[in-house]
Amino acid sequence: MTNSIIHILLALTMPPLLLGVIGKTKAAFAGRVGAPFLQPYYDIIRLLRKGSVFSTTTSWVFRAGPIVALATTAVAALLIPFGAHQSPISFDGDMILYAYLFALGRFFTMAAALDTGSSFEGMGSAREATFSCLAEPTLFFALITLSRLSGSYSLSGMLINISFGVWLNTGAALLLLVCGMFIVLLAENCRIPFDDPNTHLELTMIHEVMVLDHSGPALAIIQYGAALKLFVLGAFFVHLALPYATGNSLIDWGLFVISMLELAVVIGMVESAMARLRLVRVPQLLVAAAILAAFSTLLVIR
Amino acid sequence: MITLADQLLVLVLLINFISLGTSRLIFSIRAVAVQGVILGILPGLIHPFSWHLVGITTVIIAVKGFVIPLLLVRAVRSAEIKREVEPFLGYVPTLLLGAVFTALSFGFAGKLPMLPEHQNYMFVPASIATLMSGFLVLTTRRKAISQVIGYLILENGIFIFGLLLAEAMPIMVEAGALLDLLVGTFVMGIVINQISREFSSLDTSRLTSLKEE
Amino acid sequence: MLAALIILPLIGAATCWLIPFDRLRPKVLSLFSLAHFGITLRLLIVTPPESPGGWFHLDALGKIVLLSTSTLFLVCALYSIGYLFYRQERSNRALCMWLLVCLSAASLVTITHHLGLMWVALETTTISMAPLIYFNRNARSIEATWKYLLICSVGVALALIGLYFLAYATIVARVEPSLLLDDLIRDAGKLSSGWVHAAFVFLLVGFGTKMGLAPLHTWKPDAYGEAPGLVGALLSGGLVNLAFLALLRVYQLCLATKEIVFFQNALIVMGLFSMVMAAVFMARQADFKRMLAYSSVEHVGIMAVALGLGGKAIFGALFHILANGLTKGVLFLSSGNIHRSYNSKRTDQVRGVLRRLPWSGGIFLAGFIAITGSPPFAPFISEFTIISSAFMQGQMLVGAIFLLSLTVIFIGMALTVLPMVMGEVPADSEKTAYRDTFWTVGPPLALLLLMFLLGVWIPEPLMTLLRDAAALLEVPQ
Amino acid sequence: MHSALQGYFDPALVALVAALVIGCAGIPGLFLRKPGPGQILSTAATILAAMAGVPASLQLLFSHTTTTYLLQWSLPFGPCELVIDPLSAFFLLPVFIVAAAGSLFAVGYWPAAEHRATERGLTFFYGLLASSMAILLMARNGVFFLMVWEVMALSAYFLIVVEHERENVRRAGIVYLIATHTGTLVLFVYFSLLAAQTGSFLLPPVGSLSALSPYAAIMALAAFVGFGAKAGIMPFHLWLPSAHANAPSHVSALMSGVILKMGLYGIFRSLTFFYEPPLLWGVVLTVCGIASALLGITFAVAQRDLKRLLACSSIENIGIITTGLGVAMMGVSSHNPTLMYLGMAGALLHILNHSFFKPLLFLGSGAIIHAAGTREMNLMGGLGKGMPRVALLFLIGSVAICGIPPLNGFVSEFLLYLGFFSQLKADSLVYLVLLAPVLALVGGLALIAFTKLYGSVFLGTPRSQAAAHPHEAGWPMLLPMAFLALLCLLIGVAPQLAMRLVSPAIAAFYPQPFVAEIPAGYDSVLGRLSLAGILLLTAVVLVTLLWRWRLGRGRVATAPTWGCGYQRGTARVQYGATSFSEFVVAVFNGMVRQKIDRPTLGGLFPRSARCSDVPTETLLDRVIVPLFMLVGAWSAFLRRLQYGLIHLYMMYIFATLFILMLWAH
Repeated sequence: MTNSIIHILLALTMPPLLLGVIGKTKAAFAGRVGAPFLQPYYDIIRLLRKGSVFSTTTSWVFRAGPIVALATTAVAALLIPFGAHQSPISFDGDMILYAYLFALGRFFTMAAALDTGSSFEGMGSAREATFSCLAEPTLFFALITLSRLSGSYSLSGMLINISFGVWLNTGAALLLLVCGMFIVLLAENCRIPFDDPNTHLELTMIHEVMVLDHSGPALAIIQYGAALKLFVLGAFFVHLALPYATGNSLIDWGLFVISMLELAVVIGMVESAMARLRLVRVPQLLVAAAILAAFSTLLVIR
Repeated sequence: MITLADQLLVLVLLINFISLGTSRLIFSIRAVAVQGVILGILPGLIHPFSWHLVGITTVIIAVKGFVIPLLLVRAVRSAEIKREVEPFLGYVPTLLLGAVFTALSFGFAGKLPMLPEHQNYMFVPASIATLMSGFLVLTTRRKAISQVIGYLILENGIFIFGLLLAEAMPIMVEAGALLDLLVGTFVMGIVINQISREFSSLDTSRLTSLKEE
Repeated sequence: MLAALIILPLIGAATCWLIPFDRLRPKVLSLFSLAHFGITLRLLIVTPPESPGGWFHLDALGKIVLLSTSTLFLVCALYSIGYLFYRQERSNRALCMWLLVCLSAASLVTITHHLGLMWVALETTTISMAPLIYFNRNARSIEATWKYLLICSVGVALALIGLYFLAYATIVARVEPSLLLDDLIRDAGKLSSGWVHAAFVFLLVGFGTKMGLAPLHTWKPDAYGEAPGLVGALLSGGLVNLAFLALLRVYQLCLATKEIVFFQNALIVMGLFSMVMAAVFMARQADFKRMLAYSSVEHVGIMAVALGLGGKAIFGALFHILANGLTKGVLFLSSGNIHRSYNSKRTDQVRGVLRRLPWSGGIFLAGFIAITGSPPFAPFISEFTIISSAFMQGQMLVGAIFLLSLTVIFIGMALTVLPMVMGEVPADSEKTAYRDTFWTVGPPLALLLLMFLLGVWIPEPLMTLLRDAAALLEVPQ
Repeated sequence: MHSALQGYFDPALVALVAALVIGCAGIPGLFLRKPGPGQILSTAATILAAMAGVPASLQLLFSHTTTTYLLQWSLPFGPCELVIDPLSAFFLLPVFIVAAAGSLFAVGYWPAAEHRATERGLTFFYGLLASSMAILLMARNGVFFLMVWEVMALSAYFLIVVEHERENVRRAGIVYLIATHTGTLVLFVYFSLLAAQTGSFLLPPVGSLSALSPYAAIMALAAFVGFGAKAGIMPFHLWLPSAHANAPSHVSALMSGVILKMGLYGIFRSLTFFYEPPLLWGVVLTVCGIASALLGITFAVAQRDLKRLLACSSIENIGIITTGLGVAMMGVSSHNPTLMYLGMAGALLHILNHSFFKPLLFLGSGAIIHAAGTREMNLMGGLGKGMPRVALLFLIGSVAICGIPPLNGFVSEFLLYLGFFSQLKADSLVYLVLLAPVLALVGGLALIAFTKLYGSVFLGTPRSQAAAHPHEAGWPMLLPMAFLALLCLLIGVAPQLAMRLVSPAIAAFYPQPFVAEIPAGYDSVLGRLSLAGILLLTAVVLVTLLWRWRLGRGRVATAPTWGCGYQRGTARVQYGATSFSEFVVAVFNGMVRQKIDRPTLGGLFPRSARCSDVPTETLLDRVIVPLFMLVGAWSAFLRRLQYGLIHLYMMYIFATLFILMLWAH
């Protein structure tokens, strides 16, 4: 019970911090001081206070976009286990629900973008659609591998199962998987090298360009939602890459928070080390990720 | 008697070859007429005398020997055609084929069982040979007239075979023969006249508008 | 009673010859056909006794063919009332007279058991149809008539010599020489196989020519294409069945002589060949009457295959006599209307029939669906029986070729018929006086309904009739 | 309520009568002089019959009863039984529901007053089609089955070509007719062989035939080809897109929603006959199924014609169902109840789902075409403002068909995924799990296809004058759509109920008692699923409340969409349907072909030019039609035989005589 409460509290409070850490890391690499860690919180609160501007061409679909996106991510957050702790909701096959929840959010985000009738936002949603569709199989290969390794059909079962022991036995498969999933993590959260969250040239944007017309509270919701998505997918990834676990519940919570922050730092490093890919290269990278994951699957089920 | 009948049959075969070989229509019509007369005489030679027989003989001689030829000759005259120009198959090959078929028919007849009293006649081979020659004429000639001639020869072949049955089932034979004559002469005659009126020629190679492109 | 079947039409022919008014003759024609039909029904109910000497005997096979022929004649006669109204430019004396002569001869074919007499009657039907094919009096029709006459006469002549062989076989076998079917069947065992074989071959070719089995079918497209619609109907629905009846008689004989296997194989081969030929020629056919002619070739092929298969397929073949004959009537009569209305048989000129002639077009379409063996029409029952028995007997190859050609034929017909009936009427198409009237649409419609009825419900008497007929053609174990 | 019904009358009889009533519903209209009443009458009759038929079939389903009637007929094909067992009853549900919905829709969509010429025939054949499908499900005599089957196919044909003045309608009709008739001929073979095996045309009882007999393989193949051609499984799907696109919308709804299922019913029914089916059968079904799913949805993504897109997605859904069936058959042949249950449940449930959301979408497309006057998505846009209700219902349909929670499409795909994963622990058939990523890819593509559809039709601003002033559909069109949408939501939120429907039908396949206890395990899972669905809805509500609350605080202004600095943005520069999918089509190039023409711009001031991408039907245009041409050319050579020369004809006779003579002696 307490675990569930902690789980929900973390999901509610921690996500923007990751953004802050990433920003700080990038700043450090650029030799700047950078914005404070809590900057994302300030932004969200400020946006919540602001008024809204709605395009005359939009309908209710536009307004529903951010809301559904956040709602779906939130439910997904309840399905994924944080650290060595069971997730609040867990049942056989919840991983499929997990995967499809994001699809729902994506549907509404893209619909909202198309609702504005702006060519840029349409362009962005077209790209988003293609990339996420290509990222889909990778996630499933990962799920297959994990489920095979753990013999469990629920996210909690298959993720908590990963430990250094498993790494020793099937290191190759897990390594391939980590590479694949990291690519997907970056792609799904629109980080460099796929997309640049704070670029200012609409032509090059993917996710950001879809939310150009949102303002005020809606924009806040979107930013928080994005952060939460990063957090949720990150939690998934952390299980694979940094499977620390001691028996003690509190210590494990601590370890989880730390490893999430580590992840944020790593992302920041990647972002400052790499440049954006050309758009045409993106699908190739995603397919490569899928292939890596597929190999790992074949390694474990043969 | 027997020998005479056989000699007549040989004559019939010869006439087949003549009609296969000649190009002049009038001539081949006459030949077929002669063939008809011979066929008229033949029953008298193999069957005992009876008035019935006389009746058949006269009718056949009259029709096959005179009526049909006259009709055909009239048609030829009206259409002003003298001779069969370029047939589908040359005369020499036709003659050779005729010879081959005649030989075949003799072979075929040899395999079939016969009544002892018919054993030493050559009715069967002759009839089949004539039939074949009729077919040959039908397949190789262009003019409608010569096709009628071919049909008549074919009929003659059948008639020769019918002679074997003449005593067993006379009515059958006569009915058959007469009906054929009906077709051979009147209907075809009429149609031929229509053709020559419609196309002002009796060249059936003109009758080829109905076909699959 | 039997005599009436023969004589009545002849009287009718005489009256048609004497009547001077064109308007009146079709009605006389219909009257006599109606009477003939009545007598037929009466004969079907109370079977007349076999005539002394066994020359005339109306058995189950004869009954089926008589029924289909008489029905078709009646419908065509009624149709002629409406049709000839649009053909007043020329006298219909010959037409009506020869139709009735043909009817009389046809009845004779169905009731006689004397092969010689049957042959005479068949020859008569052949001749009597010639002037009807020439009804249109133009170059094309004279050509068609000439081909029809020459080829069919040759065929019938071959049949005659076949009969002579048969007769001579009886003489050689020292049995009482006769061409009575029953005697032949009785003495069949003693006949020498050489003559019998020769006889069967000649009879098959002879009657096959009249029936139009490929490759002896060459006269069909020309004759059907040039003849008026109702003549085409009679040729493909009536005369074909008569020739088939003749083949059935030969088949009976074969059963008795134990030479059946050769005959069956020959039938199957020629039948399949006919279907394949029909398939080839039906593809991209530009003349819808010729297309119907090839469809007729296809269906005689089907009947031949069924006869060759034996067993259950026999039932299919016999039912197909009715189904095919009457459905052909539907198609030819409605196509005759279409031809009148567009004054063209070319499918590139005939378009949008459903728009111009809703009734004739609809009937034609339905007839197409029926003839290609789609339920709920009668041909489906016969065709399915034949196909299923082919597969049940393990004749996979036969069944496969059968189905393949059926498919190709369906595609060919569909690509010809559907563009005809659908769409808009081309603006430049000829305007003619023809309109759908009760007398031109009623008869084919009635036939269509009959086909539908037989497709869903076969009355018990007909069923028993078919069963008895099939029993006559059972292969003895 | 069902128990109450039971006392009074026999549900099977009710279903039968309902089917017949629907069949006769269109007849009075043929004879009425005034156009209106006939349609109203038939609609009323159809709806009433459906209202009687649905509970009846539900009761048959729940009570696991099998009722047999003997039809008195005089055709020489043995006795003709009409049997309703749970499997038939299950398939009866969509027939009744969709038929009723469609006929009500027709009142608004194809009003008799405006379509005097065609309405009568349309109504008549519509009823005939619906009832023939219902009867088909009861027919247990092979020949009777074939007859009803062909009646169904032909009435569908007449419904397709109702607007036969249009060239492409005629073409679609011909292609459809040829395809279906060929399929029927193959079925001739199937039923003949079946009769040869059992000795009668009555369909054999469950599990009575050995699958190892030499004929079994041929039979299975024939059944697969014959029924698959009707269901539109991949190699035989050629006729499907154009036929569904060119029919009137409520007809497309019936065709896509139910007729395809009849083909599947044939396959299901045929598979029940055999015991010990070889693993190969399941493999073939699975491979064809997943291929249909992937290729079908790829075609759908590329389409620019609204209804063609929907039709292609039908191929996809049929593929998903077939995959489930194949998985289930693998389960049967490997004696793995769980696999069998999951596959079968997924397949059957998806049949039910697809026959709810696909008709919903097709009816919606009808409303759209009514409003916009075109099927070209590139010319639409912004319809959502003119017709908000249709937009909402269509949105539900789109989300459902993408298999997204919390709607019904997700439930069936969820079961299939469970099936794929269920073999991970076992070591046999473990490679089955590789289907999961493919299905995920299919899901992703479906998302693209329907975002494209929904976005380019309802959202943004109108791209053409035609779409500029849409009008909301009338209640006869909205009501059926709303009803179907409600069903989608119901199954999505309460999947356990749906399983109650599916389980009895499964029992028809695998009569072992286990069917009783296996579902118990998955009921809890589905319970959690519905819980999650409810949670999701609550989350949406909460976030909305938060947003409204904050919205209330700040001031709200409206302005035109920000043009990113481009001041002259017009409706034409929006991302259209084609441009939306252009990227992904480029990625999947090769699987789907397009006829692309790109203008070459030359000079400093290039003249105005057009560029277009038109998806082509590769198989039909590049393979089948040329094949026909080839055969035609080849036959043209044979046609020389009929060359009008009578001498040749004589020679044929002569030759025949000669050959036969040689053969005889």
